[in-house]
Amino acid sequence: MLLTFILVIPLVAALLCLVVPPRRLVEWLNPAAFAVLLVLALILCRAVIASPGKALTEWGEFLRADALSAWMALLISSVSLASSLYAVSYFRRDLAQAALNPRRWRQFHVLTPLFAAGMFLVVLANNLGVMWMAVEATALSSVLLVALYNRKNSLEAAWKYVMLGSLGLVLALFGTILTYAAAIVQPRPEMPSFNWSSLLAMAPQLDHHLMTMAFLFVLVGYGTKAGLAPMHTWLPDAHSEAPSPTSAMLSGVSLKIALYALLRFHILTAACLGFGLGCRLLLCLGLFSMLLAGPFILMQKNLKRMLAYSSLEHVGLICAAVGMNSPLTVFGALLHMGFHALTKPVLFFAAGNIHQQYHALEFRRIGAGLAHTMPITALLLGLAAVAVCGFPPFGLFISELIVIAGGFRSHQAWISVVILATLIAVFCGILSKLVGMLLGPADSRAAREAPTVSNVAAMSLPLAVLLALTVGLPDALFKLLDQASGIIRGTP
Amino acid sequence: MNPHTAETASNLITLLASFMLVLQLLLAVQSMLVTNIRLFALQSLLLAAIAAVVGFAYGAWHVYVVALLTIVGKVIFLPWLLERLVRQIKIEQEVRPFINMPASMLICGGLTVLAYVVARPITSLERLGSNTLAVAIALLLTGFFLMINRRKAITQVLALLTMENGVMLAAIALTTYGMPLVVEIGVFFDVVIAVMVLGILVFRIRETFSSMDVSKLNQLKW
Amino acid sequence: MILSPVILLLAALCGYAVAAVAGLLFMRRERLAAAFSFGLAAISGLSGLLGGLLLLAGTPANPDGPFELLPPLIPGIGPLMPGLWFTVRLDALGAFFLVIVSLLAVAVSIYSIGYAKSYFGRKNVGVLGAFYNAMLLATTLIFVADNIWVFLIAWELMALTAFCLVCFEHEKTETRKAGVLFFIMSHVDAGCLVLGFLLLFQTSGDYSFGSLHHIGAVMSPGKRNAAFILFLLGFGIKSGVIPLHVWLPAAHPVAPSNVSALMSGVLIKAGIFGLTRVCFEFLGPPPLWWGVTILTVGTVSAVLGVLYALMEHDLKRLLAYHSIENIGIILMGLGASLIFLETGHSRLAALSLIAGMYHTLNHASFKGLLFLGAGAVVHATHTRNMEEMGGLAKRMPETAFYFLIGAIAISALPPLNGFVSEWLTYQSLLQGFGVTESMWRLVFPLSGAMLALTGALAAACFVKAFGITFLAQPRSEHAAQAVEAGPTMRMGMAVLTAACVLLGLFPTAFIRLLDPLTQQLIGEQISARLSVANGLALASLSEYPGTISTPGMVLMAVCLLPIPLVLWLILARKARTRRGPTWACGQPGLTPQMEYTATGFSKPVRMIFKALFRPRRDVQREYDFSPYFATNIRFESHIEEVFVERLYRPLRILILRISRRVRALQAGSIHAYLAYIFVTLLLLLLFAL
Amino acid sequence: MNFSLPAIIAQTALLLLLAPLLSGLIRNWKAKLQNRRGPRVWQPYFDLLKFWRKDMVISEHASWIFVATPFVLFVTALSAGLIMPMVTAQAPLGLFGGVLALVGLLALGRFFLALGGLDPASAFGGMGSSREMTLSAIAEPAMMLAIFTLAIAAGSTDLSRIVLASQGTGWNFLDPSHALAFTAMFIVLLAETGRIPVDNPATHLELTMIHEAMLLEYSGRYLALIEWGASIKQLVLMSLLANIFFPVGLAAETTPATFAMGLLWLSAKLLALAGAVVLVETCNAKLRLFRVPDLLSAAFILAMLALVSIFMFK
Repeated sequence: MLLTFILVIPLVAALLCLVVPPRRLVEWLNPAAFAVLLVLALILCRAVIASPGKALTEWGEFLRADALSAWMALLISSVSLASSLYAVSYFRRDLAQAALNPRRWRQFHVLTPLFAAGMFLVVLANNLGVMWMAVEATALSSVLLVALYNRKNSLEAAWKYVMLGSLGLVLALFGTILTYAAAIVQPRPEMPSFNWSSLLAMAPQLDHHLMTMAFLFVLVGYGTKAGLAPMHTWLPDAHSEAPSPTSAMLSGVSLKIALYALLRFHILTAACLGFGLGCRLLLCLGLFSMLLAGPFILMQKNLKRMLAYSSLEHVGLICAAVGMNSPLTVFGALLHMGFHALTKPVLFFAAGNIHQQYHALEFRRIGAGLAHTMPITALLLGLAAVAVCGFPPFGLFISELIVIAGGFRSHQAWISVVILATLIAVFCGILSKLVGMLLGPADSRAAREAPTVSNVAAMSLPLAVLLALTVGLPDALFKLLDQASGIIRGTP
Repeated sequence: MNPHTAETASNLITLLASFMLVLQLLLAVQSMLVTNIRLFALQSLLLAAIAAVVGFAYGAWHVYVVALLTIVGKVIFLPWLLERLVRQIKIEQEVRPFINMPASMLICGGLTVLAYVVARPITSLERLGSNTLAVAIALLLTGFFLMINRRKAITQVLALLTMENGVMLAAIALTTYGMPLVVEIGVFFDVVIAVMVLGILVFRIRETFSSMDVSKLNQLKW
Repeated sequence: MILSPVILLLAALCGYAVAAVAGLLFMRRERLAAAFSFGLAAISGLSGLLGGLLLLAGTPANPDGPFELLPPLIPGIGPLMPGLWFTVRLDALGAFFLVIVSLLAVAVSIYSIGYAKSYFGRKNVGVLGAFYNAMLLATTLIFVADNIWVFLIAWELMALTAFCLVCFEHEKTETRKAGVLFFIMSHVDAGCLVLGFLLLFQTSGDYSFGSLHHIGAVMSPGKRNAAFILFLLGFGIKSGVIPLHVWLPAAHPVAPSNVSALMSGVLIKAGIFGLTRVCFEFLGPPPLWWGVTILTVGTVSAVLGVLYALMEHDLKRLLAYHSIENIGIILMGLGASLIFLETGHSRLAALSLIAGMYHTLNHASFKGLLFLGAGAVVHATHTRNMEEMGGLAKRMPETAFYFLIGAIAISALPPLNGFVSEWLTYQSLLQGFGVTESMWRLVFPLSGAMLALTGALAAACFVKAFGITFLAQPRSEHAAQAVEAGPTMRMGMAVLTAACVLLGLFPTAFIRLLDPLTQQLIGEQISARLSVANGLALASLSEYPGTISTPGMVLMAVCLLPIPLVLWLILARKARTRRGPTWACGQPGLTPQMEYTATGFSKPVRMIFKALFRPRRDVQREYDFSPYFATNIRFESHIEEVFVERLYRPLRILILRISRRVRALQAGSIHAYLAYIFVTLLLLLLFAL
Repeated sequence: MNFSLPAIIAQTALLLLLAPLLSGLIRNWKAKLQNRRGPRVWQPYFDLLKFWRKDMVISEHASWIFVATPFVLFVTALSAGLIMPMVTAQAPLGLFGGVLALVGLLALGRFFLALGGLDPASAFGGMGSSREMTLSAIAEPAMMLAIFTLAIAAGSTDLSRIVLASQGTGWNFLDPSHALAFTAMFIVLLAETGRIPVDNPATHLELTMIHEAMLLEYSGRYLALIEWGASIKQLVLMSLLANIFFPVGLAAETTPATFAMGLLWLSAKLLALAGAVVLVETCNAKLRLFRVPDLLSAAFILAMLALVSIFMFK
């Protein structure tokens, strides 16, 4: 009953938020729900580790959770917890500044758990069609979240997000149907189930030609949702115009959910056609996303857009790492997913604080001397920026280095060189922009910030967890990731 | 299912599929919004008909359910919703598209040929109706091109829906009985909700931007 | 024996960590924070110094190999997933550099206790103490790292903490610009190191340094040369070798003086340490062209470093350029040693390695001393511009004396330590001539001549630095009211002065400490051959050794001194001395404007080396009625920094132009975005099917 | 390495007494060549005695360095002389340093003299020390290359070893590397001792003097010490040049007999060298300051050729 609980709790939370009138209570409903979900996800991980190679299934194979989906569930719950915790103080200040009317406020509190529920369903669904529906559900709920502020820019961003998103999903649907068709080709007495596990079992018998075409459509479809390079154009607009808690969830985990769906199909095609095609395509798209992120960050004028491009670069890194398909790189990719999911939200929270304090996101209008006017946010933003640029005290350094070492070890040295070069280019961009903003003389006209407990907690907890994980990676987590990378590389 | 009925069913399906493609090309040329919506409704009707024929040919009752849903949803409800939206926003004329009519016709033709080339190695798998998969892919690609070419938000939504029709056609043609019912219904409801969300957005954009020309939405750069 | 080197090393590491935390904890109460963090840093420096010396003096570190600092991050399972262990190992090379970093830590920490007072009320001293200790911790970790992970983590931490220290006074835009330049170049060199180490990891399959020992021998020549070039680039940037040096003269002046002393004494040495460990331990037997490259790069850095230093009139930038010069001299020693290794003369290789390492230790002590002196001067006169100083010798006598000792040491003048290590370098270059038959042997005497040019120009530069800063009349109000530095600052400088003098007078004692190092790297122990006349004189290795004995020179000077004194008593007893005005061609009253300025002092060199500097001067004259009677004249002269103008600025402009063009991709129109996806889909359908 | 006390005392005395005589001789001969009677040869001794007894004026701006410079200059010049084989091949304090130490000691003296020039805050002192340090810096590589040529030929930087090695090969002046090295060293000698082509020792014209400008502020016994030190330095350099390139008459051990014999040979060689210097001084005019580096780079090229010729013509 564990998996059903994981799905039901966010729906119940959404319902309660809709119905319960007192605002004080609704605020803390989401954090509570996500806290419970985090505990459930931890139990799920423990259960998956306990029985290596065998996945938990409920409702007769309808819901299925193996190591990979357990890890993703953990990410979703932690990021949602952090962003809902942050949302408490963020929206209190928004309501105080009348940037939002109570109806929209409630709309946020209803849509966020729906968004999370969609993501959980994607991760836990065994049926590929249901997975597609779940991704569609997350897309629709996040569109309304992006369009929450009803300003010109956020509507434009929402429109681009929904058009490109739906287009991607139509292509993904077509790919899913082709995969199912490839299963039906052989004369078989009963209808083959649309479940991923059964399709994986009969993968070698699937029709090769159909599977290649299916993978192409899925790659473009889910690639658009995951923000891979040529299809990423909606990502900076959506992530920078959404309210900060939503953009934290979007950047932190929703990109990875689409990537998770793409990986499920990658595993299927690899089992059917071998690793050649899938890995080469993932590698090309991943590298292209990283290369594309560099110039945009170097010339960036808006803080949240810079963070969005940095997410593009990290997703590209994960995708390229999976494409390199050596034990080290795949393990590094999964580890990187986790560490990035812990770091990126903190950056967006800091951007949210700055946005509410200065009512602007362009570096020119924020000016300099943030360390004096907003000391706590500046400190945490600095730490998170150091982490996201891959510096030692935090874990991203280790996962990036594992990926690069894996590249060298599997004789794909030139890919590691390109990855390292883009990482350094992005670092130079982020450093020069943030130094200009954080350091420098304090300008007198900006008022000092008044930090609240939930705000600081939401920003410092993930960094603390990240630091703890870097210093001592728990053995259980290592086993989980090892199993998950085994699944991706088809050697459980 | 005796061979005779199979023969007529596949001919019928091929005929209806080709009609769908013709409607698509008409849509590409047509610039009046309301007529576009009606063309889309007609295309959905043809899709429902194909589903019915398949259901009849295989005697599978759940395909009938799919046909019924298509009629209720895509032939009646969505066009009504879009027309109400068009009336509220009071815009009829489609602004001049990026590529003029003859050139876009040529491109749609080219895309159909490409679809045929892509689908050729797979036609051996179809049960009913020869190369309906090619038609489905053609619908998909031309719908995609239509989306790029048109400036009005409503036409882009319509183009998206025609692509979705193409996908449904592929589902029916390729899989003997169509996809499991749960998935069919889920997909259907998702499309409906998607259109409703698009409608809300179009309405809000109309309020703030005073014009529905999507090419004006270019403030977010770099 | 409880005082084993590893225990002392761990005590030092924990000491730095506790001091850093203490700095943060007592952030509110400045006085306590400064005293506690810098005091504890001094103590842990002391324990590190003791540990290093103990190991070099002969007690083995810990025979059972690497010592695990933290539980392994990722337990290694099987060959495909090598484990990430946090292990530390103290070997001879690490111990020698531990001595360097600890010696500087002791002196600079004592100095900082006094120096931090200037920041009370203005800046957060607790944060300064915290980052100061964190940098020391990271640097010490680099020297004792035992696998690629700990080395790279410590390397990046050092860069991060050094950046925070350089940007401590971040109100000035100049500081921020220098900080960003420093951080970007450190990250680029860390990138080169990552690639270099992973090239080695590709063959060895394991991260630990033990498995990398002489891995170069089994690697393919192409991969080995690629690794060497990457390491040379990476460690070259960090040590400030000429084409890659631009961050050094930018970062040092803006950092607080105790930090720039530490950076020039220790941070740059991390580059030298890395190059030594990689070239001698990992990359196996070096081909000839490696040694020749390092030798030529060293020579070029030395000559250009001192030439640019001569042109500076910002005191700390002058010292920064001198760090580049001395790094060049150290690299000459290393390069010569690599060449001797290739030609099989292991004893000569040991001699030139000792020359390089001894100069590293000497440079750390006298450069640290000079930066501390400069810090005291800047603290007193509130400016770094030498043109506004002068007459400080009478106002700050002790600082002037210490700075003079440092100046003599750096100009390689007997009897101090600079002379001894440069003498050793000369000896190794001299013997190099007869080593090979190929034309490469001409490189040795030529670099010897360039070393002589560098030494003489350094002497000229420090006559300028000392003379303009300390002697003659004060040129500004601040200089006139300058007051002597605080007691702890003077004590810090005294420690380093004592180090300079002792290293100069008793070289044989310290060279014996280098034996384990040469034994580990080259397998030769030659300190016995080098010390002659029971340790008083230092000899070279040829069968008729040329010898020097600095204590002998001092003794000789002391014995000869009575001659003028006796003559004074006999002949000049009745002569009286009078203080009169300086001769100014008979004009009354000599004003400070008439004194020689720093720019004037370096004018001849600027004219001689016109081709390199391309000096530009513009004079604006304002006059009322006739141009011949100017009311006031504005004179401005500056030289062109070739590397920044020709290499780094065009590179930056190119990158920004490319990224501006790429930026046009996201131009806001949804139709373009849809078109991108459409094209991708078509391409995939056409090619991938 | 035996330290015979009498040899040390004898060489010190020799250095102290012979130095003023040499500069007096050169000044006298130059006057004769320019058919002037010129000051008598003993004049420097009387100058020194006069300076010792005169009162001293020290500038009010000067610090303790101004006072220390004369002593440092004097002592370094003397100790440079002691570590060099003058009369016999055994340098009295040879153990304390070779040719590099000699160059280092002279450089230390120059370093303090330059500081002494800057201290009294007069423009002339500053100009003099700036030019002195620049020119000596340019001369340094040429001197070092010449020393390298000799040291490579002899296999060590120990002066007595160099002398003994070059003695063995018979009439070695004709060996091209030695000849080229000698010319280079001669040019460097002119620069170091401030002779005519580089700097005019006799003048006090502010704009042309280099060495004299630094002494401008000194008077009384300090001036005596500095003048004496300068002449000792000149003696040291000339005898270095003489002994290394013409090692005739340098006996292996120092006994009173060999000391006397060596003294005779040394004075003969010094006279010849002084003659050469006087000849150069009278025939040339003083070069413009920024032409001197060309002269010194010519010396550098010569030394370079000397070095290359070691293995080219062997």
